[in-house]
Amino acid sequence: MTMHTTEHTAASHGDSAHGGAEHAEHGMSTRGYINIALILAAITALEVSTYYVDFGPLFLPALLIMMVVKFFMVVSYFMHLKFDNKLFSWMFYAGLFLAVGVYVAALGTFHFFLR
Amino acid sequence: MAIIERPAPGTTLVPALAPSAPAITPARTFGALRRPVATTGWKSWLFTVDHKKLGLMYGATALFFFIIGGLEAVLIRLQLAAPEGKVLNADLYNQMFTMHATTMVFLFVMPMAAGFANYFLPLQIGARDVAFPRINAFGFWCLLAGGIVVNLAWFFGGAADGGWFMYAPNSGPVFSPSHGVDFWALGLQIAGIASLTGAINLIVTVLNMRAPGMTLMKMPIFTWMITVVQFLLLFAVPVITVALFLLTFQRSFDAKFFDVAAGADPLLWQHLFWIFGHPEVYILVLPSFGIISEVLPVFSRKPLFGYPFVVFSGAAIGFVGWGVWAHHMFASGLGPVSVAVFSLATMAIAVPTGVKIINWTLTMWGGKLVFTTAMKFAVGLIILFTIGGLSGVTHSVAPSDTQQTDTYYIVAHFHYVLFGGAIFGIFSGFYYWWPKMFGKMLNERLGSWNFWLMVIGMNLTFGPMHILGLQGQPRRMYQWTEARAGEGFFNLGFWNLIASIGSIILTLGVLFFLINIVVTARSKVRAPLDPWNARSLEWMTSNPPKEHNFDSIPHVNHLDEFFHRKYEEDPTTHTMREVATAEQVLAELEKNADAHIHMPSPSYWPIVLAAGMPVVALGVIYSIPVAIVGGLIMLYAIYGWALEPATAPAIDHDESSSNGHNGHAVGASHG
Amino acid sequence: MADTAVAHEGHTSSTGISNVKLGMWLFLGSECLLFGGLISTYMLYRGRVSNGPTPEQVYDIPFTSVSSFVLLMSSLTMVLAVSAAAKKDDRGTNLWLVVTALLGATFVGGQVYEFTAFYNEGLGFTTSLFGSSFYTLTGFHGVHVTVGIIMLMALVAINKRSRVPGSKAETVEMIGLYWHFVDIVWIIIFTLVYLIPV
Amino acid sequence: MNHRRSTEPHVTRRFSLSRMRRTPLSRAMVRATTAVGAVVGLGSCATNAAQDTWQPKGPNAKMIDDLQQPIFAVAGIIGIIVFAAVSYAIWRFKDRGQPIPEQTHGKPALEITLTVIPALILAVVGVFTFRVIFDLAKTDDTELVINVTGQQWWWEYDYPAQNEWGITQPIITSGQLVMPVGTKVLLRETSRDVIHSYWIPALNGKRDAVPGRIHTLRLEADEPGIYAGQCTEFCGLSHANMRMEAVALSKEDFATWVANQQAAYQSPAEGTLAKEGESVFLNQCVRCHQVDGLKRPDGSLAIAAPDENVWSGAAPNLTNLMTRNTFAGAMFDLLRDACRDDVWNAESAEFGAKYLAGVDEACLNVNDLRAWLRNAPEVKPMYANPALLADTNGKYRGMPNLGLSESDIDKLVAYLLTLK
Ligand code: HEA
Ligand code: HEA
Ligand code: HEC
Ligand code: CUA
Ligand SMILES: [Cu+2]
Repeated sequence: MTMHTTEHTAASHGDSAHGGAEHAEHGMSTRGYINIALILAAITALEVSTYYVDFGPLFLPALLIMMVVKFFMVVSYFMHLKFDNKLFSWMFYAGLFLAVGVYVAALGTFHFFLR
Repeated sequence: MAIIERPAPGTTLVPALAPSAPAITPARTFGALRRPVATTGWKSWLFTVDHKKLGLMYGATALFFFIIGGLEAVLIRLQLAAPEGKVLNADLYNQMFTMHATTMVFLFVMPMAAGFANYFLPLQIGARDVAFPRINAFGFWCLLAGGIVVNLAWFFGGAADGGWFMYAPNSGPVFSPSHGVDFWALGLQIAGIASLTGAINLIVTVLNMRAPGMTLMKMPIFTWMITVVQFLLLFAVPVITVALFLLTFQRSFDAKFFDVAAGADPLLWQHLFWIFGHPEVYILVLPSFGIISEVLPVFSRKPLFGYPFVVFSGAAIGFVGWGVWAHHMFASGLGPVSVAVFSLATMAIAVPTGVKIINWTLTMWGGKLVFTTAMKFAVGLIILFTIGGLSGVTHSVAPSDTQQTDTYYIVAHFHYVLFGGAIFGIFSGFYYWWPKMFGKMLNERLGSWNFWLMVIGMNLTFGPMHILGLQGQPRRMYQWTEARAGEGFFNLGFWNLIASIGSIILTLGVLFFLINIVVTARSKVRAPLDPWNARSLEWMTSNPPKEHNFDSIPHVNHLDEFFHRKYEEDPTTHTMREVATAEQVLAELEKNADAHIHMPSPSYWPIVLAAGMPVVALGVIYSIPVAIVGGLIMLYAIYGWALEPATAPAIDHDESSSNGHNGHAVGASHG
Repeated sequence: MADTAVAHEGHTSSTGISNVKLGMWLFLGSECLLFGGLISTYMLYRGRVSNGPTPEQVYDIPFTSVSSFVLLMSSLTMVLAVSAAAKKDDRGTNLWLVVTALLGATFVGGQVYEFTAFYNEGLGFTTSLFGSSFYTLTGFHGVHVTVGIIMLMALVAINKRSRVPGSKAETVEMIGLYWHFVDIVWIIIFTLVYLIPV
Repeated sequence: MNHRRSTEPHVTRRFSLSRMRRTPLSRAMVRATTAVGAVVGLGSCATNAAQDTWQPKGPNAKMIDDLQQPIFAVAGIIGIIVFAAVSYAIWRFKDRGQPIPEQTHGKPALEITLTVIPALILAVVGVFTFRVIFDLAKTDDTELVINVTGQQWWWEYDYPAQNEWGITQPIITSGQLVMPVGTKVLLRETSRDVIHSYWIPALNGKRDAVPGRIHTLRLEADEPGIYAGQCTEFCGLSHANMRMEAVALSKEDFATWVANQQAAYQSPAEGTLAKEGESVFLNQCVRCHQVDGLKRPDGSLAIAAPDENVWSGAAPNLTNLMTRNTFAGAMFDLLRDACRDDVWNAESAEFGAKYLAGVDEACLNVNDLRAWLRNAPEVKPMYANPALLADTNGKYRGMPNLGLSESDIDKLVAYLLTLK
């Protein structure tokens, strides 16, 4: 996060503290980013492995969970949503959940379709 | 990057850049053009980024399209006045109702609301402009370009003819062989950009640029409703964008999306359209709800009853509105489970809407009601919208809707909510805010004619449609036949004729409004500063407002701040007593005027960027190389835009350095 | 703006956050519904192959895995660029931006290769519903990546000439948000489109 | 006052163009008049339009009606309350120089009460709605299945073989749906081109006929008669002219009808005008229109190939054209007005016989039929202009102008009259 905004937020808003003590304000250390990237890479490897290894009934839920985890890791850490003003989260997640809601419902109606 | 704009309006000197890079603004903007600086003359309109000018431009464009859409409606009614009508042939008729609806919905009500929002939202929250003034200008030009593209089809072999919801596969290349649907899809796509950018712009403006002290729950209700609408737009526009892309890809590039032979499911289009379409109807009506929620308190001399309830019900309507789209598909064959769910969800939406009706009525209750034209339209809205809303509830009962859907009973419903809701609100806004926008009051006598003709005309036009529909007359029929008209009091012939006569009266009503505009423009009488004894911030400035809106940004302590500066409550009798005139309040503001007010500078790029879009659209329809040319125009504009600071340096202004801050790049102040 | 907040009360942003960033997040929220619609279209149609090859017949999972990985890693380099910009480290910023753009270009290159290969195997845009919806979804995504690359390169170019209007760090951050968003969309596409069989 | 008058004979003769069945004053109307108020209530008085939605003639429509009438009433009452409250406020609180009132901001208790009441009303409505939705969706006790296919701009009916109804080979017809009374008929709807919607208001609500999908709709008529309907999903140029009727016959009459539809083809006698018409038909019409059993001069069966000529793939089967009494998407009558009124307004007891009599020369509405044969696209808008066939690979959407001579038309009319 930029210096300006940090000062500014602190000055006029005063709620930038939710970053957690281990992170310097809004950001993370380079090391931290690399760690995240490594985790992401590992999950991706695991995802791809489902293509080769049979996970049985766990296959679909496992894939979806991994997808969601990766998604939120990038959003939370790389996009700083976890450390940033809550308002950003509201705006973004409103769109995200709305999208999931309406589209899952719409796709659902294709299955409720009874002859 | 393109979206960097001046962060806050009227920001004064901000030495934001590192000293190492002082002169980031070339005296010439990128490319060949020196940036425009005119504040009067036609250039000042073409290149303006002033939210008030843009608001007026939105309004004028919308009014123009209202007349077009209205004339289309009148042709429809002439055709249907008698059985086997011969005014239009089947093909033209189908184009007519498609374009009537498209024009009214996308090119009149939406831009009109955008116009009011643009003009008054910054004023109501005590801001000097919107957050991104150039994007604002860009939005307007997109709307205009989109409107032109949609209508261009009339001259290129026929307009769109699939009905405004353009169900697939009837909108496909074989079933609608003219280019009308292509123009329609691409034009709406362009107009959609206006809505999307506008939404982002206004939400940021509302969240970030309120005057000090104006908490969210002190915001004027109009601002609130506009904010809800912008969220609806923000999330609804991309959905129709997807639908329109699929349609265009199918029509222009042979994609299969709605090709049943390839296994496509036509219900996909219906879902996409109505996921957008239902929020859309609230997009159309909520601004008007906002307007009359301003007007009713002013002319009842009483605050809005249950302000928080009205705010939250608006938000609730916005939210629940996302879960009901399939009520337009009760007959589409969704299966009983989906139908039941959507039926119940639809009923739920009547509750928050009812809250509004109740609160408006209670606002009037115990007030001191002054029946100006603005107030008449507001009260008219309460009644007429309720009628429309209640017929909406009868549709929400899915089994009954299977008898009603696609009949005139639906046409009656949505004209009551649209005309009696959206349009009455807009007219209320015209009369209420005209003095603010133009410094002159619309004539109240003509206004009264305008109002009564519209009330009578509207009920005569759309009232009988309830009967027509329940008697089984389907909509979208270019002719109806005597053979099935029945006889006696409720025969279709009589009521169709009444509806057509009504539409002429309605046209007269609208004509009175147009006459009123002309009469007012010619009149020399200036409006007083505070003609209505108003309550909110937009009245705390001159009529019309100065370019920078407020000499000094007011501190807000109350909902209805302006009223509370004028009146105080007598602690013993609880009646209100005037403590200051509007003039005094204003003088106070002027006394504390800000020393340095720097407004964003005009720019060429918004209009250039928007101008590229119709070129792309025509290219997609007729020849790809043309589309590439359009793309290049847009790229050039983006390039120029990205390098142009939001505010010109003083040396670009005629009155050079009058503000005394050379060397400071205000527009780039963002930190 | 930070300065105004103190100097001139009334001119600051009411929430204390920047307009541009708020605008960007709103835009991304809106984009969720755009990609949601395209993904839903694909999900509905992915099994509808009346003609031409099926998904199983064309998808090359190892190849796509590699290009997905490349895109994922570009998020790392992007965040490093943002970090560098925040530290006013111009060289670092430019370096990471260029690396990000290169990774992105690799991904797009991979996509171009993939499209060509599919096409040669008989899957055209108009072959089947699967074809139309596959190319539309991944094509939209590819266009987003390409726009991102152009923005990155343009940023590097104007940064070199110190002509970035506004705050450089914030500009980099904004492009970063966009870039990451495009990446997370791919995270979803990769799973739903490639890994889950029809 | 609450009894039905549907069997009451005609009192007045209507002017010639008006051909609707005289319809009764329904009990629904009575309920509603009292409740909803004059305008809406009166809507079901008098002689109603053919497609009046408040005159159910079968259990499915009645289920809907029983649900909707109270809801109209509730809506009417709420409307009146709002109207009254606003009117009272206008009258009572008009500015008469009273002081500016106290700036009260609302009363949450009142507010919540007035929110909860509508919610409760709707909850009740919701419960009943929910039940009716599922009741209407029932299909497991179906007695007769008919496939219905929409096509620009007419309906085709296909009765699959059902031995219990004497249907041993599929019957294909168009325009008028013939069904037995008191029978749970299940329509299986689809479409060959765009979306249409099947709607016989007296028997049930609408159901869209969507290409690529099969949707079901339950119809059941209480009494013999003709029930008018119309396509209600916008389906292009002639959507307004895509009408249909459901014809309910007593079970015996229905059996007669079925038998007739399956009777062998009878070629007109040699040397008659009709025989000449048959050969014109073989030359001109058979490429689109099937007449079951019709043979070419060489003795081979004439098989129509509408899919090669018509974009949507079919043209009406004309085997028993003269047993129906409307044609071309029920846009035109096959019967002259007088004959038509005789059938359409018949008492339910006599109706079946009259309908089954079909169309004879004396009753044939020869003007409209000739106009149709002379130049179909002129009397019904269709995309059948040969100049505009590039988009459809040379196929027509609708019936083209065949440029027949008047004498050919004479022959054809004579021939068509034999198709009973
Ligand atoms: C301004 C636009 C607008 C608004 C606000 C509404 C509001 C509502 N609409 Fe409407 N609607 C349209 C515009 C609008 N509609 C359009 C354009 C179409 C047709 C599109 C097309 O096909 O072309 C349509 C179609 C439409 C349908 C589909 C009909 C069909 O095609 O078969 C349905 C079905 O449920 C419906 C329902 C409702 C409901 C329940 C409301 C509710 O929000 C109404 C709520 C309001 C009230 C109920 C009145 C006030 C409340 C009280 C006084 C409280 C007490 C009330 C009760 C207890 C009932 N509408
Ligand atoms: C905001 C939306 C809006 C508005 C304001 C209107 C306004 C009107 N509408 Fe419209 N209408 C729709 C939205 C709207 N409508 C929609 C969504 C549909 C569905 C379309 C579809 O099925 O796809 C529809 C459909 C529709 C139909 C059904 C068509 C059909 O199904 O076949 C009819 C029929 O009567 C109709 C009539 C009217 C009339 C008479 C007006 C009147 O209010 C118009 C008032 C008249 C004027 C405004 C004229 C003003 C002009 C002048 C004063 C000219 C004089 C000036 C000069 C010479 C300079 N409308
Ligand atoms: C190219 C195809 C084509 C040819 C050739 C053709 N028709 Fe038709 N006909 C149609 C179609 C399609 C319709 C349905 C039109 C509609 O109702 O919208 C139709 C409808 C009719 C109808 C109304 C049938 C009903 O049940 O509603 C009659 C009668 C008719 N045609 C007679 C003829 C005769 C007689 C000829 C030959 C002289 C002929 N047609 C040649 C395509 C054709
Ligand atoms: Cu078929 Cu309308
Ligand atoms: Cu709706």
